[in-house]
Amino acid sequence: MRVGVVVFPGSNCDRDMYHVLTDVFDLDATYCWHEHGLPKDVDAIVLPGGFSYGDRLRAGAIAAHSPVIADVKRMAEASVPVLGVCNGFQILVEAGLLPGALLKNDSLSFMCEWTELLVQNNKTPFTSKFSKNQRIPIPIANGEGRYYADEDTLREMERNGQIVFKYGDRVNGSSGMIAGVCNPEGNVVGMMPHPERAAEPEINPTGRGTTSLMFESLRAGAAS
Amino acid sequence: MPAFVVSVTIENKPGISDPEGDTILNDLVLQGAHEAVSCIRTAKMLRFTIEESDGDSALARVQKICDDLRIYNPLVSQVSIGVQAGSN
Amino acid sequence: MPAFVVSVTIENKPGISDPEGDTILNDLVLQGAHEAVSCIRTAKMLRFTIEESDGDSALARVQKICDDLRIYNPLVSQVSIGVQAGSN
Amino acid sequence: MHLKKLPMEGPLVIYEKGYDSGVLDAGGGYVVTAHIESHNHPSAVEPYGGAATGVGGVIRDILSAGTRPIAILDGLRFGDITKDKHARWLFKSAVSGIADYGNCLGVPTVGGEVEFDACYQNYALVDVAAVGFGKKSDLIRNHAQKGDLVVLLGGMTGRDGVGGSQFASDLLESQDRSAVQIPDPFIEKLIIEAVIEARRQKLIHAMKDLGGGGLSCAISETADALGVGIEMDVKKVHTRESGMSPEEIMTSESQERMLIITGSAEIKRLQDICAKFRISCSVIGSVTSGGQMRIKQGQETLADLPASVVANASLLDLASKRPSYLDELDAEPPGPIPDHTRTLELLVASPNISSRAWVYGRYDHEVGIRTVVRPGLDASVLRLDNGRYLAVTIDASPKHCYVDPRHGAAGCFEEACRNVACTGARPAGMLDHLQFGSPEDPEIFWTFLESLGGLAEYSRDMGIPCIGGKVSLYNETPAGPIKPTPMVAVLGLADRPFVAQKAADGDSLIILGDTKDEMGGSEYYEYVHGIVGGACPVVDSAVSRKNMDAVLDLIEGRLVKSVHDCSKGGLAVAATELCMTSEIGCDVGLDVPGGAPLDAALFSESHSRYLLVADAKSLDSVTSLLGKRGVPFGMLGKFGGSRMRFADGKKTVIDLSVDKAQRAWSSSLGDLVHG
Ligand SMILES: Nc1ncnc2c1ncn2[C@@H]1O[C@H](COP(=O)(O)OP(=O)(O)O)[C@@H](O)[C@H]1O
Repeated sequence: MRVGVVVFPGSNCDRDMYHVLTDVFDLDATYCWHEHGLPKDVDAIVLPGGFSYGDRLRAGAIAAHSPVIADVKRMAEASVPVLGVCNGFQILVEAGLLPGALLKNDSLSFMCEWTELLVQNNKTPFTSKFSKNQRIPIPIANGEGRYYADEDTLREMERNGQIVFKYGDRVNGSSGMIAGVCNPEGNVVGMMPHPERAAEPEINPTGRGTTSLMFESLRAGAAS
Repeated sequence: MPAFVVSVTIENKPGISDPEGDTILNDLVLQGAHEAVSCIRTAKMLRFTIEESDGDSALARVQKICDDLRIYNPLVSQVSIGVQAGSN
Repeated sequence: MPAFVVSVTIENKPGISDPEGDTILNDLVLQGAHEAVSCIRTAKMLRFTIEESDGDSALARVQKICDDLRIYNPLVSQVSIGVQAGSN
Repeated sequence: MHLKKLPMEGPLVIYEKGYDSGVLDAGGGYVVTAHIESHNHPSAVEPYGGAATGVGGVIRDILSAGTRPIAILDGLRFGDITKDKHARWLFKSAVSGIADYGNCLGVPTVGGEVEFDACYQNYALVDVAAVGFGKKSDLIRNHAQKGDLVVLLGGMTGRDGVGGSQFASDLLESQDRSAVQIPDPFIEKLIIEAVIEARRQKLIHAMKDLGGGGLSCAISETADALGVGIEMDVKKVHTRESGMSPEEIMTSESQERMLIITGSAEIKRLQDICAKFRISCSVIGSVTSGGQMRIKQGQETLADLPASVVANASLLDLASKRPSYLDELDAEPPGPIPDHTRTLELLVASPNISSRAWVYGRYDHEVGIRTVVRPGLDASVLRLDNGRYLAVTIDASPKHCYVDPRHGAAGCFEEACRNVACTGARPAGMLDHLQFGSPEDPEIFWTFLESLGGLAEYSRDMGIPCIGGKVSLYNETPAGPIKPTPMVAVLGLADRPFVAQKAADGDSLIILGDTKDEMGGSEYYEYVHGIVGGACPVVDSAVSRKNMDAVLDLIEGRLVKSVHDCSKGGLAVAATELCMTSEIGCDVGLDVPGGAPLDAALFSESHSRYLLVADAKSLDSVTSLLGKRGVPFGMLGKFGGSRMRFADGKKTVIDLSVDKAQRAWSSSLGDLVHG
């Protein structure tokens, strides 16, 4: 399986994601600079975290207009799995590939800490190996991570199974404690926490490596 | 063509909370002494310097830029646009 | 006492750069072929709702709050304060 | 120069001409680079921008060696935040500045320290150390030959920072208002990626970041270090504002700029890289033979002088005299305290001891996925690509240095080494940053020389070379000079990471090292009693080495579950910290080696001490190893229950719920800031 890791000016988790995909999960990954089109042969796309364009205007707002986004949209429509992590999630939301908005955290500050997620939807290409309501330890690192959608949208998302992850605790004031969502089709997933930071025992202080099931889900999808 | 300064003020819609405004307010209220303040809302402002034939077209052009480029997120924000100054 | 809405606009002083405005101009607006725009400057706005006997005192009170609480750093930023609306 | 006193050589130290950062051989063909800088004067007036640009500058020093920055540490000092609103604003803004800059770059801020002291009233010390990592073969071997091109890369040159260098050495009253720098971490991030790509393509002959003194310093220092001349044209410099004079262009301290020397065969590829990242890249001049620095404006020559003249201004030999304040310090020890429980509670929640989570929670300390040991413990540990581990920490102890500059400085160096040793890493190199008031005052210059002497002696005794450093003088507040504040960063290497485990029911608490009645400059004296004076802790290098070796061997054999250093607040605070992080109580007997009386046993900050946690099955091995080494140690007690109890013989002197201590410890800094 070949995974395209999209790089924007200011992306800063691209190398971490690449390392985890290739060195830890033995997938074939390739960096894709935002000004070029995506290679035809990628089977999945990851938009990694960071501060594209320095988070200016709003996190993700400028990158959402990058040339690469047209390709991401096209491939998303063709059912290619797309994962946006942190800034990648913000970009997907700004580009209209996912519903809602990401606002400043309640605390008004950047927050870097470990938290726990509850898996709500285990039917996406990135969550198929989880069981429903499984608790997974994972870190967050963001300043604009408070997910927001209005009541009607939330109800509809709930109905469609578009809520993928909720926080186990009140972390940043997000609507319905939402940490990650997907499109109605389920192939485009966005999440604020960083799975690539929880995938190796050595840097995971909780001693529980269940978060790596995200990458194993992706790999299993490719094999089937 | 003359240049105009068009200001764009972006703020959260009334129903959407503004934790930053709340925090500044609560810090004030906690400091005591300023109970006369009942609410603080924050906004972001962008000032565009733009060349256009006249103020109205400058305004219309900036409005279009804001909509096209999603300078504000219509889901959560509202925007007010005004011509601040013109020159030639 | 009547309530007033006092708006405080904080922006970098003229000689001081504004990287956010530059990025919005260069990486968003100019990429979108809007060459009529020659400059974008950003500012932050706070809207205070405050009860005071009249507009002038509301304005003076808000100015004092901003100075006391270091809502802006006078070394870098300039501030303009105006009464936006009064009500009762 | 006085700084020559510091031993700069060692088996792992790699020296290259023209480097701003120190280089250590990390093994397996890899190197670690490190540097420390401060941005004190600007931070005192514009804490957000000052602190942020401080991060930017030191990151570019790491980059100029050709290594990728992998970690940031920050050392922060402000006035008394319990009383001083302005200090609170300075603190909050400086932390935001560092967070916004470092987080955006994607370089993790993995550690640091914070201290509040009235001597920094209306002032701030903002130190930033950065660490880089790369292949030895990728280090930039600074060289240049006639005809090479001189390129200015990065952000535009503006009027910001004009007059900055002078600003740094002036008193604050005469601040130059134009010396405000607006940080732009986004451009810095682009510079990092562009420079690393250019290095990968081998396009860089020599490189230097633009810091204090702007172009004029960077050009003269580069020419001087490489033994060449440089001719440049101010008209070729990309300016942000029109009408800048040549002087303004040459001295502008606009941030986020690098000077690169490349060849005419490589320039096109360098320009392509800069175009990709949309940063400006101007060829401003060329390398000439001979050592002249020639500044032109178009055809007209504005200056033509030997580069060495500009580059080598040195610290003069100034008069020094033992300060008279030393004779006026409080001499009387305090009387007995009625309530030790209350005192411990007070200390745990005090601004200088309480949890720093409010600070490091704002910093992305995990990006780069190297962080094996996170901030919150003694030192942070990063994994390296060669399979080894790097431990890093920074420390300063101005309260000790004030009462005794020599032993205070050596002590803070030893404390940093202890922090590193607690993670199982052996100290491999140090960086120092000497921060003092005006050196023209002979009394201050004396404290400078004493501190330097203390650092040099410990460095020599321990064989830990100084790989870099910096001097920051004229740190004066309206109320007078700051306390002597030498700061030390220590880097250690380990083959295996040691990640502390929580203490569990039945585990033993052991103290290693002698506790002495050395309360001068302690938090107990100053925070609890308001006493400034007394004898500060003294380091004995032989003891220091012996104790450290014992700890490293215990860790190597995995005989202990965790090791924590005893420092601020003494044994009482260190033991409480262990209990709080393990969420368990402990019964502690105060029969400590060294023969200190009760209050000192609890609160003395004697050096070379470690607390060890051992489970029942390794306890015998631990005590026998310690016995064999002949290091002093004491069995303090066992973990269990939910309370901290300290007993003096049969008498319980402290009885405190761990939960309660934990709540006070973890929330008090945030509460103070939000006032
Ligand atoms: N300004 C800061 N930035 C980042 N981390 C910090 C800062 N201040 C303290 N820390 C972290 O908090 C922990 C405790 O700090 P400190 O009390 O200074 O420890 P010690 O006494 O062991 O040196 C350390 O892990 C340190 O790295």
